Amino acid sequence: MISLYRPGSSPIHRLPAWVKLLALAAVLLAFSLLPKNLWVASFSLVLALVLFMVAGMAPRDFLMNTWKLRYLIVVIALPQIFLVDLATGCYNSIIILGGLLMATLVTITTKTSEMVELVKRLTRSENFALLIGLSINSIAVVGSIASGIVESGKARGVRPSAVRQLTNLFVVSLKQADDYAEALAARGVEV
Amino acid sequence: MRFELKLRDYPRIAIFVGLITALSFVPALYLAPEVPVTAQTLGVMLAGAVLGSYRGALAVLIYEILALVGLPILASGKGGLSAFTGPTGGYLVGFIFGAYVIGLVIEKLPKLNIALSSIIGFILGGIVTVYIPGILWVSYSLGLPLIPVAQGNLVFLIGDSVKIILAVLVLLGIKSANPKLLEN
Amino acid sequence: MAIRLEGVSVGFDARLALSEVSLELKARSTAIIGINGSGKSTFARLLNGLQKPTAGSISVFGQAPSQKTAGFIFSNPDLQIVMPTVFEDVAFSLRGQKLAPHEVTESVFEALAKVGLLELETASCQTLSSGQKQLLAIAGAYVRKPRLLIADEPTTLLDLPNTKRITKVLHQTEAEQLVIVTHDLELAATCEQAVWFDGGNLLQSGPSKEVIAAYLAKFND
Amino acid sequence: MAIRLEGVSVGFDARLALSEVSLELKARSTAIIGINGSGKSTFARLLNGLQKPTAGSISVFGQAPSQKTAGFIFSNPDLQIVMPTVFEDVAFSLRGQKLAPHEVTESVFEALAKVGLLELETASCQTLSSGQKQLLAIAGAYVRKPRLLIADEPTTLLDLPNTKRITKVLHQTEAEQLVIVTHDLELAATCEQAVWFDGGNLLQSGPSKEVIAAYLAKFND
Ligand SMILES: Nc1ncnc2c1ncn2[C@@H]1O[C@H](COP(=O)(O)OP(=O)(O)OP(=O)(O)O)[C@@H](O)[C@H]1O
Ligand SMILES: Nc1ncnc2c1ncn2[C@@H]1O[C@H](COP(=O)(O)OP(=O)(O)OP(=O)(O)O)[C@@H](O)[C@H]1O
Ligand SMILES: O=C(O)CCCC[C@@H]1SC[C@@H]2NC(=O)N[C@@H]21
Ligand SMILES: [Mg+2]
Ligand SMILES: [Mg+2]
Repeated sequence: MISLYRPGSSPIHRLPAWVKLLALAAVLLAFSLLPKNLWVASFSLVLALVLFMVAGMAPRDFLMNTWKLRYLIVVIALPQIFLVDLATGCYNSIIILGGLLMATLVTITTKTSEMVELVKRLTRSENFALLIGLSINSIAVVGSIASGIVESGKARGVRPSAVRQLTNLFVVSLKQADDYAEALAARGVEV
Repeated sequence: MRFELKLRDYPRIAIFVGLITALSFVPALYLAPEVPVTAQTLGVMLAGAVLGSYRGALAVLIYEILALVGLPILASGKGGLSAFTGPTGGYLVGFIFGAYVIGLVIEKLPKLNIALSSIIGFILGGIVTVYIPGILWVSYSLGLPLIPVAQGNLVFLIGDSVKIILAVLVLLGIKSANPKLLEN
Repeated sequence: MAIRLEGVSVGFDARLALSEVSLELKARSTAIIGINGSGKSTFARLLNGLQKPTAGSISVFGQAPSQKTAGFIFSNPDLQIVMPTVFEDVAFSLRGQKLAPHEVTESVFEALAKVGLLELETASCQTLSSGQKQLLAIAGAYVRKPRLLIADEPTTLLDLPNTKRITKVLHQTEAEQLVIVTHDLELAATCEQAVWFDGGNLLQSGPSKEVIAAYLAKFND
Repeated sequence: MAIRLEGVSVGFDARLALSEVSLELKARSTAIIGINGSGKSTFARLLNGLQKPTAGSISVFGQAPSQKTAGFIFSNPDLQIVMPTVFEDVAFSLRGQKLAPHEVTESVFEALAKVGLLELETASCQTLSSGQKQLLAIAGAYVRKPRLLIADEPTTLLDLPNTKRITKVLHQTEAEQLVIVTHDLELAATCEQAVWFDGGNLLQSGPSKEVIAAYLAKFND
């Protein structure tokens, strides 16, 4: 499974995941306490840009991630400009953009496996770790069942209805889940 | 009710994480920008209906944890922290409770025909329980007034009604193929 | 006529699953062999248009590959069965052909007779054994009278008698050509010709005995 | 010692999957053969306690069957992997044994070395080939030092070189006894003894050459 992680060795990459998450929460909280004006909003955007650079991302990456959020900005800004006022509309859209970019940065600088590790450590449960492991594996298993069903449908020359294929996907997947349970039992897993 | 998990529940919950993911990859349709019509909710509904209340909710929770930590498995391949702080975060939270409510309704109406009890469950859990936090969060996070947001959200009723019908058909299909698969 | 590939490549992302394969298949039956990941399934999927080539050209009986001329059988029959009963499932393959009901019935009965499932006509598909499910999948492909029949590891899940039965049925169908992808070298040996793929390259093709012998020789230490 | 069954029956609903099987397995390696649905997997599952007998008694090395004494390998390697990386997956088998971290590491390395996956220790399980996944499943069973190792059609999804490798690794483990359920008669022939089930009945047991010859004779027409 590919992940959103972008490899790198910057200081931000090297920070432990929990530090990054705490820092993000602190920054977002701080902004909500600061006065709501355009200076503060713009500062959040500048901060996001600086953090992207520190993480070794090119300005292009920053712009690309911003571009991905373009509709969001339009949706936020337009109604507010009409319903409330121009300044509030701009403040809200910029501050949200800054926050989302910083959250994105945490995601793309932290290995998925490290995040999973953090979640496991927080829950301190072996069974939870098992559930996570099985789930990640199941994404691939269901994916191959689904593509098999789609292929078989096409290969027959007559496409079965969506409901039939969907039902088949659930039936075959749930049967595999029971085989999976058997394999776990055989391995001596007790929960 | 005791929240106990048997060994068999583990892979069943896990396989639903896979199923919800697979359905999220069905190309999403953007009627309104940012909040897509997605087949993902079909997976959420069936998680509640097939696995039952707390197991269904757990499947959705794990799916979202995996998305949160960076797997691109949400609607149209999104994932990561920003998907949750973004405008659809409320729906995502609603999914967890929605699956729970669906399972609960079906469990509380054991005498009713499964088609009927699941329809009631899907409406209460798959629509009401998902829309409430969804609408509140869209309104709050985007700083928009509640009423127009709620009205705008009505467009999803069409898609979600179709998904309810699909979910009932799939549920009946699983039952007729192998009723053991619905036993928990 | 027959099946003809010229300089066919298939790429996934950066890597080539098949690279510049040129080949003509004329024998009535051809086995495709090779290790896991060597490109066998990709080749088979090309022949009925499930997979489009990245480069090169393919013709099957002088035409572009299509699901009309070629029937396809997979190793897991569970993925192929779509209707509740045996009869309905085979009849499903004829949908959209605008046949009168009695024509459908006749064709379905003929296909079921061919694979030996006639008595099970009204049975629920879920109650069939794995061998019977695979026979049903063959009937579902066969009923459309494909000129080419392709089977991708059709016997992996089956026991000896079922394997023999499926092998016999595949060879007895009236398709003009038969292509079988398999790891089972005994099944491969039932075909006249064999083609050996390795890392996406055509390594050897010719009489099945020779190709199989070479394949075995490579992995015997 | 060894494995001993006395009058063992297993019933599902109305039908018997095994009926009154009495048998002693003493050889280092035993193959279980028979057609689809003949009771092979049911027999294998009895040996590590996954399946309880409806009647009769079983002992494995003088004890009741248990997952502690017996490791089990299935045919689909995808369904036997539970953790994200190779090391973690093997280590997972040791959970609940209250071992010190260095003991876990040592055992895991030893098991990985046995199946030849040591270099892949940190690899993500999803990136393994199907043959490597099956080797990983063996390591996951082997790391618990089972006295009995059971494999239910371990090579059906694999190609020739992978089949050879798995066969070799299975025979090389230090388990005292090895039981392999298989349709692949070449794999069966690598075992000293063979047992043939038919419709839930023990039809024949003895040196694998003889049993396989009789099995082949029955289905050759
Ligand atoms: N849809 C796909 N996307 C990316 N890579 C693919 C895809 N399908 C096949 N491949 C790759 O192409 C190569 C050939 O695959 P193919 O399935 O044709 O092999 P095969 O010979 O049928 O193997 P097996 O014996 O395991 O079935 C492999 O390396 C495989 O990983
Ligand atoms: N959990 C179950 N519930 C009901 N019937 C079962 C169950 N497991 C097995 N059976 C039945 O018991 C019989 C023996 O099954 P078993 O799986 O042991 O056969 P097998 O020899 O392993 O077959 P195959 O070669 O297809 O794997 C079959 O008729 C099967 O349908
Ligand atoms: O980002 C996501 O993955 C969540 C998308 C949420 C879409 C909501 S769910 C309720 C409503 N019905 C739909 O089809 N889409 C919206
Ligand atoms: Mg293949
Ligand atoms: Mg079996």
